Amino acid sequence: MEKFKNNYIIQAWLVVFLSLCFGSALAGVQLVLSPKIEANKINETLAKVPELILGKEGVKRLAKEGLSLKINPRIIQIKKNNRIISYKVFQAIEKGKVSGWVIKSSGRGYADKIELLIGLNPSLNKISGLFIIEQKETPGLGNKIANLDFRKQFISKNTNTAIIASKTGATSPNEIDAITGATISSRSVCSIVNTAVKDLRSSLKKNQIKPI
Amino acid sequence: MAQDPTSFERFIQGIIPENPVYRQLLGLCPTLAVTNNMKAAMTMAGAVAFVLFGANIVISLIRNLLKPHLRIVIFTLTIATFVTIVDRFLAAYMYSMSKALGPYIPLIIVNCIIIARCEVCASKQSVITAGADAIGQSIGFGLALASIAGVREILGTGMFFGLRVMPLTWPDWVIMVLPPGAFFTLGLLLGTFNLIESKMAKNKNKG
Amino acid sequence: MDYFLDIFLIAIGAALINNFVLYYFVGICPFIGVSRRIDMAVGMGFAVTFVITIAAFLSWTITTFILIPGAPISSFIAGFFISKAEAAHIDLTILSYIVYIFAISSSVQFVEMYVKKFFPVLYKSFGVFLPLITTNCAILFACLVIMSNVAGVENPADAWGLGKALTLAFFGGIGFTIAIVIMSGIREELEFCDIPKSLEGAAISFIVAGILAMAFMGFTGVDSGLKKAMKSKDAALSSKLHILDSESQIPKYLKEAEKIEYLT
Amino acid sequence: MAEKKQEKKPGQAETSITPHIQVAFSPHFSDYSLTTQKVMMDVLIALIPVTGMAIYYFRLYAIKQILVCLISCLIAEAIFMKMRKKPFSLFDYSAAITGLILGLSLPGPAPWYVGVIGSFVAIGIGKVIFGGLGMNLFNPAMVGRAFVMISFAGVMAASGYIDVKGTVDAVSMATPLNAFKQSGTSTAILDLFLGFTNGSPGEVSALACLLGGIYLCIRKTASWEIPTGVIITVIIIGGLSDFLSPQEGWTLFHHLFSGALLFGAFFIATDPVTSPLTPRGKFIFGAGIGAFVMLLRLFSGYPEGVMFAVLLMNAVTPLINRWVPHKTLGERKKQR
Repeated sequence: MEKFKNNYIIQAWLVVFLSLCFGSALAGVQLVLSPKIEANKINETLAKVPELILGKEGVKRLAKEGLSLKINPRIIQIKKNNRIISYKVFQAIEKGKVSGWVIKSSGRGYADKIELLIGLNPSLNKISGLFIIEQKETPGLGNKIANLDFRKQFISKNTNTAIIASKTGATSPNEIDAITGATISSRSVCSIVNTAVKDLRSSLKKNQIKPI
Repeated sequence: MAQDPTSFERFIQGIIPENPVYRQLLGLCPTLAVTNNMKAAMTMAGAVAFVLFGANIVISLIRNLLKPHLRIVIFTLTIATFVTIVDRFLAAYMYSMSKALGPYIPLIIVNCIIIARCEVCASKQSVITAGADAIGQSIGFGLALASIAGVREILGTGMFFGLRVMPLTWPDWVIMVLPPGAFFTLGLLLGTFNLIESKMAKNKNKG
Repeated sequence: MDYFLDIFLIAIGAALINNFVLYYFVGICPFIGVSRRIDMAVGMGFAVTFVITIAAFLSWTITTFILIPGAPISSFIAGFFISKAEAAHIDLTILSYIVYIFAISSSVQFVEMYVKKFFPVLYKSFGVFLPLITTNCAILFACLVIMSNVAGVENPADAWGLGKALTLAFFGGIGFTIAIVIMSGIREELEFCDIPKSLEGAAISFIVAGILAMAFMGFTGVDSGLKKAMKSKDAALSSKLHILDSESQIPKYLKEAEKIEYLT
Repeated sequence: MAEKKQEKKPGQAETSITPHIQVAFSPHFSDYSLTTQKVMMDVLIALIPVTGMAIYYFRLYAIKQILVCLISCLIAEAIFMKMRKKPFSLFDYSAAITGLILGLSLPGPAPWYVGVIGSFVAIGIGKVIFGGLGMNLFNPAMVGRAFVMISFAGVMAASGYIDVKGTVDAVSMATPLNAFKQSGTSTAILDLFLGFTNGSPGEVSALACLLGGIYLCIRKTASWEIPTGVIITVIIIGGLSDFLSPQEGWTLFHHLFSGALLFGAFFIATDPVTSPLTPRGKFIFGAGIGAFVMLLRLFSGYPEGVMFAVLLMNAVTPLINRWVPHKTLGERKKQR
């Protein structure tokens, strides 16, 4: 009897019992909430797609006409420097025609990773929108990259030439104004955009999914 | 057991006399990390309140079954479960906030406030007292977070709960929303708290 | 080469730029509480570094092989009960917090026993801190960062390997040691200062920590700078290679290649 | 610790507290006949060439900035000392020096509140909180400057130095370090040496800094080991980086004469209270500053690193004091 009482397993019956209870509680939580979390993750990017391609006006028009945009998400992998890089790309289809692309990309900023969405026109040579999903740049300086004033400079820039952030004010068509005091953050955004577009343009053009 | 504080005493103690942040210096990591704006601070306070309440109730319910050498394991297991639930809940219903708080929600597991309350109160007293204690401590923690976050958000961005309270010409003290500002604010507020307290103690002695 | 550069940057980032204590605020309790004497601070720092590395090893292994969807062990076991295709989707990440905290506490226990038995001298110098470490947020924080870099990445190729995970943990511990040793030196000096009564103790420590955090902010961007300095020569070459295999219809990039600083 | 506090009555004069401090903190004044006042007077004299150059070159900008900082430092000192119920120590000139150095190190066109906030933080958090003169652990002026530098980066860093509307020519160009870091243009060495370039009013002229600094070293108010340490390290690291990856138009001399390096080495780092006690410790302190300055200049996002370097080395000063003399950690234990 004494031996039985001192057995570790018996002593720990409460731990085992609680583990079972909590385990089933967590399984329940997982079952109920995980579809919602997944949906949140997808919606975070998906919800931005129409505006990035069509602009605010375009979205209003779409809503007015009662049309909807069909969005094909897919992952494209390219090989670069012997490393496989994968991008999430959204192809938007309106009335059976490709109306644009959105690329999700990320790169190093001044402080931490910058994650952004780039909207492109159907022939992939003009930027139709830019949205910063995540950034941790210096508040008051670098975090202005998320502001509309900075982002809208990218709209309708030609992607044939790399976009350059200019400290002294944009002069040529492929230049944008860098944020005062946050040149590095501004340049990071440009370089993320440039790299992503450069990496994907040809492969997207080559193997487009046929619009259904 | 006779001298153990009653439910009401526990509740009151948590708010000011035994404030988790200013008096016990517990739970400092979220106190500093998420207080650069009020919204994040209040979400954090809510999450901590939920975990604290849940853990206190469960521990109090099973307090007679606890074995001394296994109690920490059970505390940790309970707390970790509640934290996981709160983390998933935030991810499902407040996705952007859960992203902003990042690792600081799971870090509630090692938040000393909760394990200390389980040890000091819940594992010894009845469910009602444990619940009252959890609520009192949560209010105290929430008030502490609010005081720090209020100062930091107003000075750092000129806003309060995302609404502008300072004139537009207010130059944002960016440092206040960055790590150094957190340390300065907590240090100075702690000093102020001590000062007020010592003055009150003096008055009491005189009277 | 890229791999070692990444490792190097993770190390610098964890130890200096995003110092665990002064930037992420983890491990504040010992930072404020224990750091009264330099030798104690050194002991505490080493103990944390030691445990953090072991915990990181455990959590990386568990995450990679058991917790993430499609992890080999969990899908193998589940394969006995459900179809192989379904088994590959088993996602146990909801258990990660519980698993980590137990991994940490058991590694603390294990380290304590091991050190006590085989290195009594070492045990004397930092053994007393070991039980305290279980609730040190720095260790759980390191595990969480590793998890987000293993399970939270969109591109499986970007997931951290064991080397990166251990580097982050070890240098995070070193960063903690640096901060706590500097702080203890200052606190010894503070004994001679005439601090206002209400600010004595923790309050003045926070203010000093604020000044330290301010000083450490000078390091922001050092990693980008180093990366730029070390990569500038390779960058031109590699982008040329890339242009070759992807149709040469955008010749202008060749000229711009050197200006692109942060390759994903 | 608590007993020590109680010995001091609130009304006690500053002078009677001083001996207690000097035991712990002031063996750095190798000549004990020097009083605090004399030392501070020396520093003020040494700052004359720098201030003169600043006023000559930046005119109103420099005068405005210096005055704002001076006055607010004195007011802050008066307020905070009163709050601590200590005698107001205006006449030891220490607050004035903090104000002057802060004013000289802020960009001329920076708005008034930058100077005011910087001064209050410098005196409040940097000095009085630790017990006032002689007990501060960090250089007050640099604490204040770091605070405003991080807070108001928009009007301080890079663009803070350029005043587009400026009528004075000097402030309408980028600082040499910035110009180089951002667009790769370099400034002529002679201009850097004499000070015909943009920057903080105090730092532009290497010549003025050298003049004042050498005066300080000769008077033994500042210990020569610190600036020597700084300069030697910068020469070594600068030379090495020059050798390994030569950058067009930017040489070792640019590193030496540009930015706040000399100003920092002679006037900021040499603050006797916040630097180590022994000569060897001082040299290590200086070398550390030099190394951090170069690390931050070459790699960090900030164009200049003197301020951060000084704060970092201030922080490790207690450790240098402890480990550099002859004692090691192990030996100390045996003594007990």
